Amino acid sequence: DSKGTVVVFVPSSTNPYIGQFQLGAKEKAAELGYDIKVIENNFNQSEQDSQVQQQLASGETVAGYIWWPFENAAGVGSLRALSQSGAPVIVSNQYPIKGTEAYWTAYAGANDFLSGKTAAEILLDACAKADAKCDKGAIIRFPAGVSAGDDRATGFEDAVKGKLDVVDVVPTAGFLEDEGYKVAAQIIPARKGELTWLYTQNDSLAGAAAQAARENGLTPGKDIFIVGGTCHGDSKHVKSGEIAGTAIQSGYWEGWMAMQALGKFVVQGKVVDGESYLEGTPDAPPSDADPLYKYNFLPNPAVANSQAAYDAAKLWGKTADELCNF
Amino acid sequence: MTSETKSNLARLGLMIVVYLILAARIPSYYSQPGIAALLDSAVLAGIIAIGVGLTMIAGEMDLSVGSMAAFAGILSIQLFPYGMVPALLIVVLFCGLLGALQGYCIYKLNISSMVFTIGTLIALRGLTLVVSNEKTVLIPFENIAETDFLSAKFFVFSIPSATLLVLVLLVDFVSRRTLWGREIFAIGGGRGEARAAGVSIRRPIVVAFSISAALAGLAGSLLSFRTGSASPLGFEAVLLEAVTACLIGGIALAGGRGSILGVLIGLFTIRFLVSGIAALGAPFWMQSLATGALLIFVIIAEAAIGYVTRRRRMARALTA
Amino acid sequence: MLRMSGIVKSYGPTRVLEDVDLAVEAGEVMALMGENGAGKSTLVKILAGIEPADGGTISIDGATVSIRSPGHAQAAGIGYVAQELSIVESLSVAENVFLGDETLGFFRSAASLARRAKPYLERVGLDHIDPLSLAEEHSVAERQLVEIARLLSRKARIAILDEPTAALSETEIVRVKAAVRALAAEGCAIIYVTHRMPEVFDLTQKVTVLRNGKSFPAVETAGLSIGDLIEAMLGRQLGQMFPPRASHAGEEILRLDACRASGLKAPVSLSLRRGEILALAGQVGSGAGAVLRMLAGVTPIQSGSVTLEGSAYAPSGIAGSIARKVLYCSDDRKRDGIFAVRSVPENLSAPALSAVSRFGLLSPALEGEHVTRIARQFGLGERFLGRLAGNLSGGNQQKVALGKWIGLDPKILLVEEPTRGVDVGARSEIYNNLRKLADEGLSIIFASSDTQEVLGLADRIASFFHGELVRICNADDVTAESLTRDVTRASEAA
Amino acid sequence: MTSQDASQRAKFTIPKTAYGLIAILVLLVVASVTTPGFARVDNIFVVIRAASLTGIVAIGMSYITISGNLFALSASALGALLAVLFALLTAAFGFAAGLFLTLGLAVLCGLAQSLAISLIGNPIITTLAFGTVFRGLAALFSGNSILRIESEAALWLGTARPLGIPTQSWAFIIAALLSWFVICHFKIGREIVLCGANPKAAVASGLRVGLVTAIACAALSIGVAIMAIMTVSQFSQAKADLFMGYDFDYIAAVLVGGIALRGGKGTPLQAALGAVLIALLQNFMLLHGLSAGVRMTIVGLLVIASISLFHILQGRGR
Ligand SMILES: Nc1ncnc2c1ncn2[C@@H]1O[C@H](COP(=O)(O)OP(=O)(O)OP(=O)(O)O)[C@@H](O)[C@H]1O
Ligand SMILES: Nc1ncnc2c1ncn2[C@@H]1O[C@H](COP(=O)(O)OP(=O)(O)OP(=O)(O)O)[C@@H](O)[C@H]1O
Ligand SMILES: [Mg+2]
Ligand SMILES: [Mg+2]
Repeated sequence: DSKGTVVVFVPSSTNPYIGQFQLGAKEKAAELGYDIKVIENNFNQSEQDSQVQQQLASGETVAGYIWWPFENAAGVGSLRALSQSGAPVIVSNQYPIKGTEAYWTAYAGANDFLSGKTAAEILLDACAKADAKCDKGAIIRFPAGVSAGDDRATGFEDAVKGKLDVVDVVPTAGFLEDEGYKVAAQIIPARKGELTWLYTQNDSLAGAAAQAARENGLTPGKDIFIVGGTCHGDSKHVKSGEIAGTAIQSGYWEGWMAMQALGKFVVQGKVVDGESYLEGTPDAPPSDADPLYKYNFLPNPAVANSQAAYDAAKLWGKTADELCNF
Repeated sequence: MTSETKSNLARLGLMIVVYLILAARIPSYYSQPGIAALLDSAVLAGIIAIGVGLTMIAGEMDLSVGSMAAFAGILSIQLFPYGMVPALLIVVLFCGLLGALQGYCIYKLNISSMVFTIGTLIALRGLTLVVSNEKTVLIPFENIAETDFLSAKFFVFSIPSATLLVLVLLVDFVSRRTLWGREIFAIGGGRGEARAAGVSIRRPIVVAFSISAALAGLAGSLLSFRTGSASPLGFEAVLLEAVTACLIGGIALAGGRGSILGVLIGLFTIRFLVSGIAALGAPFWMQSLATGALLIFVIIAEAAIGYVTRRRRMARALTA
Repeated sequence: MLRMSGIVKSYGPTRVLEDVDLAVEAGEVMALMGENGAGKSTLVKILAGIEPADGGTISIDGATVSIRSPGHAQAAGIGYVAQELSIVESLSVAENVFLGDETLGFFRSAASLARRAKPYLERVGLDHIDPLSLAEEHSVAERQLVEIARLLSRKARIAILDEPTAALSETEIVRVKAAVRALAAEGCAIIYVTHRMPEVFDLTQKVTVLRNGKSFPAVETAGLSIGDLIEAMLGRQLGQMFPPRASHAGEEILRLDACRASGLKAPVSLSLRRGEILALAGQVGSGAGAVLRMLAGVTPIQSGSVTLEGSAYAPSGIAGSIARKVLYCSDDRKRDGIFAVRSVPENLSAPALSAVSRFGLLSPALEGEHVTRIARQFGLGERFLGRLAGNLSGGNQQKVALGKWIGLDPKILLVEEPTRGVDVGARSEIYNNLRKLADEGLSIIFASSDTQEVLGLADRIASFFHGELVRICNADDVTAESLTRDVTRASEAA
Repeated sequence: MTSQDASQRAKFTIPKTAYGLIAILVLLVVASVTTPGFARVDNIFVVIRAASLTGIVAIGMSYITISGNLFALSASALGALLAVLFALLTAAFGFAAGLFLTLGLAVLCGLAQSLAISLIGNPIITTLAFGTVFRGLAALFSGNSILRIESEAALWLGTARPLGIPTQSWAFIIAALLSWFVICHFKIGREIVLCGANPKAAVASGLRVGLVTAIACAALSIGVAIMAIMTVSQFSQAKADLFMGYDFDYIAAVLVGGIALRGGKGTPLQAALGAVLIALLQNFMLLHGLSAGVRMTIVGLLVIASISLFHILQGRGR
């Protein structure tokens, strides 16, 4: 009665976002009647490569693969190998590299360009609403060499071209608050009076930046506008209005939709060329009967920076709290 | 039977036990492609562990191998247009030279290599980021098929895994049967004694570090070619895995003891364990816990056996 | 064949060799003699390329050579057996035989090394051991013989042996002597450093004596008596060096009844009185040091009983003996006697930290007082107090190693080789200090392989040979010759 | 060879702390001349704040190094475990209990490691193994989720600025001075130094070598606990992947501070200065807009240069 096993390759669930991803995938798989096997690596692409080899060598027949590379480009070899097995391959989380289209069935997951763009929109919106003059600002980005950081920065910079002035792009050494704080606490005082906004690529870093701003006598949301653009664990700073706003990026739904995409392919047997931004409806997740596109993006619905807005925000039947504060 | 053979047999036994326990639950452990994949999975840490092991035998430790491999990976992908073999040779040679330089500095300053290579570990990683412009570098997709031969399997071997095995045999041979190798053992076993006996200290240190760096370069290069890309942040975890393989394989941190074949055994013990736990779908922390537990088990067992043999030897000396 | 002339060498501020000459002819065995610390090892280390000389020339067959590393020395045909073992324990015996030998070619297999090593091992009487076994599995004596085998394998034209027999028993010494004779017969020039008189007369043709870093012209062994030789080595200082003995000794404080411990082949019974200095005389491996280690709790008392001030004494570990105020100073101060990288005051207060602190906090006043008291007692000048212990001369280091115990008001002080590697001046100060402490009621047992020291310092002498107590006598009843005979069993050898 | 060098070392006994200070001063002058805004007092506080948490762990690490146990590779993993435990305990029993229980557990983790070090005899291998175990336990206890705490006291601890100086910097400065005082003026401090200088002589002098290792490990664990507690308090949350890959940062600070790896020399103050020096350099480069790669290269070169310099100045040997 099981429709087969889906094998999911992900980095380690010591990162809670990845834990959420697994949860979403598992719940959707159960709903669709698949067994699921999650193979974790410790943020190590070469480890994942050998796990892929190992899995392929097992000769198991699987219903399909969900592949979340740690290092997108470095994992292309694994992706090819998976594709050569004949089973459908759904890529998730990392926007596939141009030219690899033949190696995967469909992409289902977040869009980092979109995330950067959404952040830009939130920021511009906040500046407009506050009637503040936003010009010079800085991007505090993910560590140097992390491709999601490149993509989000590109999406952001494209969207603010001509409207805002990016004076500095500083990478952190990690994705969490402590690293964000370390960088923000140094560049904010050094460029005091100059920076009018900060884009930090996620809310963990944004919260830390807001804290650093306050400690330097700047009121976030008034003297400086800070946006992370993806909710990431702690929504305190969004609710309090310190962060200009956020967008729901849900690990749960990302895993869920990757699994859904696989299910769709098995049932429908075809992929429609082109991109599809799944609709960010509040109440019900998109139907399994919708067509599967080559690119299926997780919606990043923006959430305004107030408790009320936060409470009201929902995506596909789950509240922002459930989705963001994992 | 010498005590070293005995200890290697014991380690081999442990490896087989780990293998059997996991093979009982994972069918791919005894299929031909499965074994091929296991061999492949050991290539990176394996090639690097040979070099790290050699420096440990010399009573030193090269901590910079992960950064060196990442550096080599970036360089070799950037040199890909000149052909894979020339790129590989140039990179390995260059890394070997860097390693020799590092060894020479360590010898000349008479400084602890653990201290020195922490510096190069950081600096080389930074240099890698600079050289790569902080971006992953790729082989153009139209050329990616040119690297397929690296993944092709002949029976259970691929070119990289065959390279690993050949290197193990080669370096094991060099370390066991040549003057240079024996010097490495000699200075690791007793630097002052070896010097008094007329052994040069410079040569073995330079040789060990340049082999270690060249092998790290080779591993980084091969792996990057195989995947068609290299990341400036890559290969960060490989140092600890390589050191763990050496320790489980019986290389003493104090130097002078152990063998490269032992490293291979240690390596596969970890690979069997880690791959197996991952393949069972367990979360990463189980792999982490299991590796830690295995390492603690092995070193405590070693300490206990060492204590008993010392006791016995002393007793024998007294009755004699 | 070999001529060293005007050799000068200093270690930091201390001049170890000044203007030393030495000449050896092919086929000749030259004894190099001198007190501890006279500079013998330093001289031969220079020849072996281990240490650089500060001045002087070395010529071989009339041609001046420059020797800057052990490799150079080997190339010049110089073979060397070090005073401290240069055996790498984790390598096989065969490999140790050929360690540092690059003439065997690049490739070498364990089996072929073993095959090649076999004849050399046989020549030193090690035919019973497996050349493939690890060096660490063998005793110190066997390892020393492996070094001799290495020397034989080198086909050296000049061979240096620095106290090769120090750790050996008579039968083993016989083998070494045979090997040396064979080498000489092959035309090798040999420098033979030793403290053992019988060997000198038995084996060597000439003697060069080093004293205080200066050399004396070589003399023919044949025309020499033991007395002449001792006088040449010691010069005229012997008389002034030692303080007068105490006339009184107090009640018995320590008693050993048929005690055995590792390093002893027969049970030992001894007694010690308050204020007495007892010498345990013996060569390395004689068991003299073993008695001290047993009393210090380093090695367990295997059988028999020890009584300290009327109550049973069986220390468990070194802390146990310290608690009973029985304090031990080993023969290797670099290893466990001093903290080389710490200052002298920190060294002196190390065992007495509790005494110089209040509520867990070090009291500079108490520590200062403690340190100055010891420094005064041991004649350590003010100017040394600011220095790191490792930077002191050997003699001052030894004062630190000994002096640190004085602060604990010891009942018994156990000293192994009280003046090993200590120069003459500091030596006599140490002797005076020990005697002064004894006069104040401290009991001292020291183990020594230095005959003069034993004769000069002790009230009573227990001589040891090969793990057995030979005899206990009053110092007055012992002469240098009788003692030398006891500790070397010269009568048996001769 | 080594004993010969020992005697040549005689002339150089300038306290190592002085070198660290000189380096910091030189860097300060160069930086303030070339960088507008660098020499401002508030930027100095910024640098100290940036150095604080790494510095606290480096101070703890310096106990390990000074006591002759080289260094530990388990600090970052222990940090994650303690952060997770602190969050769980605070959520369950309140802040005060959480704080003290976490410190207590930290000491226990330290003692467990010291016991294993005494048994196995090698701190690096031991802590390598313990590190993997700690990281695994952190993931296990956290259940792969973000653990949030809600505690005013914790928030105060994490974000307050008594007298305008962040609590983290207070903790750092106090830890540095206290540790310096402990090493230089406490009996146990002297024992730590002596055991590091020569463990065999320490045993022969009746010093408590096992206790010293235990205290050194406990000191590191407490430093790690402070870092973990401060971090969790500042952001009111803990995750199992905190502090990933930080271990070499702590060690680098100790080495840049000029503490000899073979032990028996140096004071925790040097480790603190090392951390400040690295933070200063990082800050300087950050303000100059140098890329991450260049910054990392320069820090690596600083480590190499400073250890070589210290090594040559103090004479050689391991
Ligand atoms: N590495 C060194 N550093 C400083 N002083 C040294 C060193 N080696 C030897 N000395 C000193 O040089 C002097 C001569 O030492 P040497 O070892 O040559 O004496 P020796 O004649 O061989 O004595 P022994 O009979 O005890 O072997 C001694 O005072 C010793 O303390
Ligand atoms: N800790 C120990 N445990 C077991 N055996 C030991 C120990 N220390 C020394 N021995 C053995 O005891 C014997 C005598 O020791 P050693 O060579 O130090 O002479 P010694 O008794 O100290 O004489 P001396 O100090 O007068 O030269 C040697 O054969 C040595 O192998
Ligand atoms: Mg000598
Ligand atoms: Mg002795």
